[in-house]
Amino acid sequence: MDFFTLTIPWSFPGGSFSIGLDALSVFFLIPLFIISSLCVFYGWEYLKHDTKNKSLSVTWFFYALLVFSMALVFMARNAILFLIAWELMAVSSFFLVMFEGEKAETTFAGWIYLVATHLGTAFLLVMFVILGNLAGSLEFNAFSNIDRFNPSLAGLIFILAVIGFGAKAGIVPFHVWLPEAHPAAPSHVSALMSGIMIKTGIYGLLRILTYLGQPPLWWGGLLIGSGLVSGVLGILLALSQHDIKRLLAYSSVENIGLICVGLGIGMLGQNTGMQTLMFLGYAGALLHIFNHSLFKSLLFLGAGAVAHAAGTKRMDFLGGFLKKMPWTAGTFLIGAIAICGLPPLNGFVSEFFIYWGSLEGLMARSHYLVGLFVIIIGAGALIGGLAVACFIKTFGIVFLGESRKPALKEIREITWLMRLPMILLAILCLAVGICSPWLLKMLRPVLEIVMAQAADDMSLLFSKATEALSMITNYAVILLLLFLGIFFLRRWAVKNRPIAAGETWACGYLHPSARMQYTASLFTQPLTMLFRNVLFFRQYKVLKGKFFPQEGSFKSETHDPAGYIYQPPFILFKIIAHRLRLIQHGNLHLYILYIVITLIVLLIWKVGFGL
Amino acid sequence: MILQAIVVIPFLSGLVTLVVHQRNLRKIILIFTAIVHLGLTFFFWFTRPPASFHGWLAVDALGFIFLSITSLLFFAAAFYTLDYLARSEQQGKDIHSLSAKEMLQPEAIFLGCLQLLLATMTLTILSQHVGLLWVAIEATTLVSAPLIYFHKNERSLEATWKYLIICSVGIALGLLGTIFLDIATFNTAGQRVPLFMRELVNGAFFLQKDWLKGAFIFILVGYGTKMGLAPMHTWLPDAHSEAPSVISMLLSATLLNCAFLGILRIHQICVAAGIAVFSQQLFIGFGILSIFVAAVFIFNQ
Amino acid sequence: MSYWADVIFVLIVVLNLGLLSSSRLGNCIRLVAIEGALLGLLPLLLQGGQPEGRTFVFALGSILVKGIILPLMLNWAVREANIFREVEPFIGYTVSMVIGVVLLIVSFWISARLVLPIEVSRLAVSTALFTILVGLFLIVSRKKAITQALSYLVMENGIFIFGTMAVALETSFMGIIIFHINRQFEHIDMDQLASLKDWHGTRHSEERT
Amino acid sequence: MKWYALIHIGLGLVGSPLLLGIMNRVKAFFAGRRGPALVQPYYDLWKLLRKGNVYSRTTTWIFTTGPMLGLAAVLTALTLMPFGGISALISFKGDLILFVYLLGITRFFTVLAGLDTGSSLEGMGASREVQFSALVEPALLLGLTALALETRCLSLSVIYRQMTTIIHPSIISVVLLVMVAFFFIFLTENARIPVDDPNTHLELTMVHEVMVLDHSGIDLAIIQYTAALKHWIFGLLIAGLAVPIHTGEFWLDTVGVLGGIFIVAVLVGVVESTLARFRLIHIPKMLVAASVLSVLAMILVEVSK
Repeated sequence: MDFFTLTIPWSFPGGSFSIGLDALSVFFLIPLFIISSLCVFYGWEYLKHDTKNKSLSVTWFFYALLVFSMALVFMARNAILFLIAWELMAVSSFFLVMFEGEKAETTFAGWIYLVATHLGTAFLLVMFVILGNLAGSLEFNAFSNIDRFNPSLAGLIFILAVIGFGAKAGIVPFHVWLPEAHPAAPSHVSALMSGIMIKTGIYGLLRILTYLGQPPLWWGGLLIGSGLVSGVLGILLALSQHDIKRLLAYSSVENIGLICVGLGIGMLGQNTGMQTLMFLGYAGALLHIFNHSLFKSLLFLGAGAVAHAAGTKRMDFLGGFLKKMPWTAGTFLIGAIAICGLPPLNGFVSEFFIYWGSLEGLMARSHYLVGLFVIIIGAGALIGGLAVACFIKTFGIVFLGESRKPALKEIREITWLMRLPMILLAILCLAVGICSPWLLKMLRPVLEIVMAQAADDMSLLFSKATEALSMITNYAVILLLLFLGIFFLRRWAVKNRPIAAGETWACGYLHPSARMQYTASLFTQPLTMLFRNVLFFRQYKVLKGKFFPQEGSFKSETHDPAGYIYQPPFILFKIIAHRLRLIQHGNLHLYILYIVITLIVLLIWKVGFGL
Repeated sequence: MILQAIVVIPFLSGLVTLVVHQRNLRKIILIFTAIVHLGLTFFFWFTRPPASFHGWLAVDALGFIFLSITSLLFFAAAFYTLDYLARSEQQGKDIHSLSAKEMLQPEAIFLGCLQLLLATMTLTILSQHVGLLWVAIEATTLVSAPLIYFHKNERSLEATWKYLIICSVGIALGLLGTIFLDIATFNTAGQRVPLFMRELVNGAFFLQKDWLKGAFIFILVGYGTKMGLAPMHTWLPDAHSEAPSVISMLLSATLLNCAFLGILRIHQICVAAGIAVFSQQLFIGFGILSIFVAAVFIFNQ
Repeated sequence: MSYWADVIFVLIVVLNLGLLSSSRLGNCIRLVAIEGALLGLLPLLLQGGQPEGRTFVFALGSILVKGIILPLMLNWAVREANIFREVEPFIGYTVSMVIGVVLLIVSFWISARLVLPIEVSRLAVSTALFTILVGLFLIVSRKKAITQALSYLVMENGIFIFGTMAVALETSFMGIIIFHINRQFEHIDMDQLASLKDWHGTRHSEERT
Repeated sequence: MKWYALIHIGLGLVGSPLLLGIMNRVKAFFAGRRGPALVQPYYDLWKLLRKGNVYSRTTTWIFTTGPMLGLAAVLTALTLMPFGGISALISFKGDLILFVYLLGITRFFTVLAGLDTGSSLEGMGASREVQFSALVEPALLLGLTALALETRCLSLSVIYRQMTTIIHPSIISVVLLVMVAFFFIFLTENARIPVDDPNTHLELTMVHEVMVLDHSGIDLAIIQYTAALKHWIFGLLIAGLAVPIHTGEFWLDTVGVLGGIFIVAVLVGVVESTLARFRLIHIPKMLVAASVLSVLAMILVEVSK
């Protein structure tokens, strides 16, 4: 299976430094190396201004360590090595998140991130222990020849994998750390984290699934359910965010949801034996993983450039950046179109596969599955619609119109070193969108591993899929040609027409000001009001003066409903810890009493009862 | 013969330091002892020395690990102490901020006890006789008491007093455990098994199970107090916070190991006697309890 | 011969119970002194056959130290710190008595499990255990530092009983070592006490800082 | 290349403004006035093409590319649309997804163009438009899926060809439900009365019109032509279901479908003149009703099988 393996004996008990490369690992390594190298250029320029008291060498050390550990995660072929790389990744990304550690919310975010990843790793530990003693050794290839599982154990392993890897990927109930950690990190780091690091979770899930053999029905159902919930909740929360990087973090949760839906459909196909369903589901998920890493890192880099230039991440203080930062705006626009899944770009390709998969599933006419697929299509379309709304808001509020806070420092376009990676990523998005049929051919070996099936009987599926993709490419070309046609027609028609400049029509209002423009929360207020019982929507209205109204203020914010799940256990632990402090009260007598009690208890228990 | 040297040299140098008056002579002796001890241990790495003092002292595999740790750390502590003494001296003189009651333990006693501590710890590690092991551990407690009492103020006195009382209660229980072990060796067949580790382990099967369990419990609780296992750990934070940093380093790094060695010896016997499950359960129980208590208290500091 | 041993064991149990209930320090010291002396006799009786010279010296030494020297030092310390009554101990005297009885039951129950290989009187193990537990209990329940040292001595006696049994079982070398080490400890204990006369387990670091 | 499909596209390009004319004429008839000439929209377009442009200072290149990309997307969507039973220019499995997303592009860019002017009114229109479109997309896709489930094939042309040939009682209820759903979507997408008033003058009440408020000259012409084309496309969607006959004779079918589209236009005119505008908070209910109708249609299909 691996076309390259390296095993070095290693004194660690049970572990061995065995790494290997197979199609699945390579598929994840490619975006890792593309994005991490581009982010280095960006980061170099981005951090140059912040060197007032921070030594950059430390951050670049941890950056290299993060990339190394992620590569190791993708290549590890031994459970112990995998966990070590996993831990290394968590720790190095923690230090990167803490780069701007002096700010209170960064330390808070870093703290939550550290606790969340380690809770996730705990589940992984249990899973690998179970797998280990089932397979006899902790080697991954030993896992693969576990012939038959008793269903309940396989189910347990699957649940642990979903929780453990889900915590890293950001599936809904475990996503709480993602919107905290990503905005706090410097942009090139959050681009890398959002682009690649959350994919290590999906990679782990895929890797374990290849060992678990034929998935029962409820596995697919669980993944689809959690995927849809992550999608809808993620995009709704993204919709109601004011901070641009938090918005992008929540949209990562949504995209991870879509990937899980793809995986779920693939597993349903595997279970019911429907080849097309399995192929489309897995192909859709894998394509979306690749596409998402491209356009999400592009968006984060764009957001970073804006935040860096403007000095603030709050969208309500920005505006009119297209005129001052044309390149950033252009690339951000391409990223936004891609993430909304609109045709000419790569986002559409993966969503097309997922929809096509669910439509095929619908055709299969097994009664109880029809309901599931209808929900997928309905929710998927809703997620698509909301994504369009969310990214129209982001691009519109930040880049279009007038700048809402003129007092901000003078905004200049970012230097070439930061622009280059963004342009490259934008071109990549366009390229993947246009030549997706050839990309699908490259995907064939990966699909073989994931679908655990020989490639030959997939050739029929492959031909149909490539035929559809080539049609999409033709249509993309038709669209671009039509646009060029209209563009030149218009130029010809407007050639000798008088062009005048004037003030935006504000229906007669004499002196409109930039502050009158729509703000971010107002733009999505109709939608968030529609879903207000899902989101914890808070409004703070301050209106002074009964008859002669003085100045008032209005503030609205939406809290993450999942945040409230984690509050009680942590408060409980804090109370217990505080109460237990009283043991150490410094009174000698009681110290000795503890010893005496232990002694007597042991004596009675062990010797008395002779246990 | 070399084996005796590694114990006797620190012992003698400790006594000499107690007596000698010149400051830098004391320091030279300290450095000399540290180097000799480390040199001997390094030498032991290559040629395992024969048992000496007709079997009472020997370096077995288990002991060797502890010996290397102890000598390495003492080597580091020795150099650190020189500077530490100089600085605390300086602190005492120029800022006079120390409250009137705050006097320093005379340097001679401090350095002397330090070397005696090394001697007693080496004795604990090397001793093959269970009784001798107990005596050595008792000696380490007595020798380390003045070390904790370096900054003579009211709080460190209280900490030392606590350390002494609790550790002696622990060691008394340890003594009881050793006696239980001794009684356990007397079985119906009449022939006695001397309290040497080798014989005890070989003849373990003939020991009386009940007395051996009793011995294990007493030794576990007794030396556990010295080692700082969970319910008996209460003196540890107070003593270590009051003691100078180099001493708390030595205490926690090497002294606890010696107490742990005592427990490991009795565990060896239990395993040989076939009641390994009994001791393992206790170890796991105490281990988890200690981790939980530590986690709670770290969370609060 | 073992008849006398049983008498001594019973006497020691009675003395311990007396210790639990006495509030006057002088009285406690005297009880501990008698107990020490009685214990001194024990090796002679337990020897069974003809006691060799060594055990004879050993017994005499222990009577001398436990019966006379230590009480004198304790009395000196008490006079030095001029404290004569144990003021409101943590656990009241009547409650101590009840707990004493409970400890007696526990030690008898455990000693029933620990059958002694030789025909030393059945009482030996239980009395030893009882004395140790009383010693521990006293350390915990009494406030005064001096009372704690005293109760530590009681615990020593308990271990000593076990020791004498062991000595009876030909581990004399062990007994001697135990003997010397304890003496040194008591000595250090004493001078500490002098400087801590009013101290009685004040509350420590956490609360005050 | 099916050459006759080109004719249909030509018909669409030429005939779409006529729909607007019909609707205005029907509204005038209900209001008891003669109303503008049927070909009035053509005159308007011609007039706009010859007029000059006034651009606001805050606008950027997005303000001009928005409408153009919108028109391009709608034209591509037109090539996908089957003319009743007759298949479209190109059809492949899964082209209904592409169709929905092409309409998505139009919406995306018209809203962006609106936001570019930076006026609060256009912002308001944009936010309302975005809310409706987020709910229209699921409704549209579910409607198309219902049809796909009924005819068990995934290409628009094949669906409509199957739809017209097999006429039996169970299919009628499904077709009716989906037609009503499509009609709701028609009203929302093309900003007809119950959802939004195309010829109101109070900016606060507009939704679609207010986004194009600042466009002038050729941009406005492009936008109006795109709107007309969208009318034509959605008209085709509904007419394709309404006109069941498929004689195989090309001209006869084309005329039949054309008649269907014009009837739809008249129907919309009638609805416009009889209904008043819904309150804004009721419109999401209407759109959710549309998707529920499609789901109901699917259940009927499932049950009948």
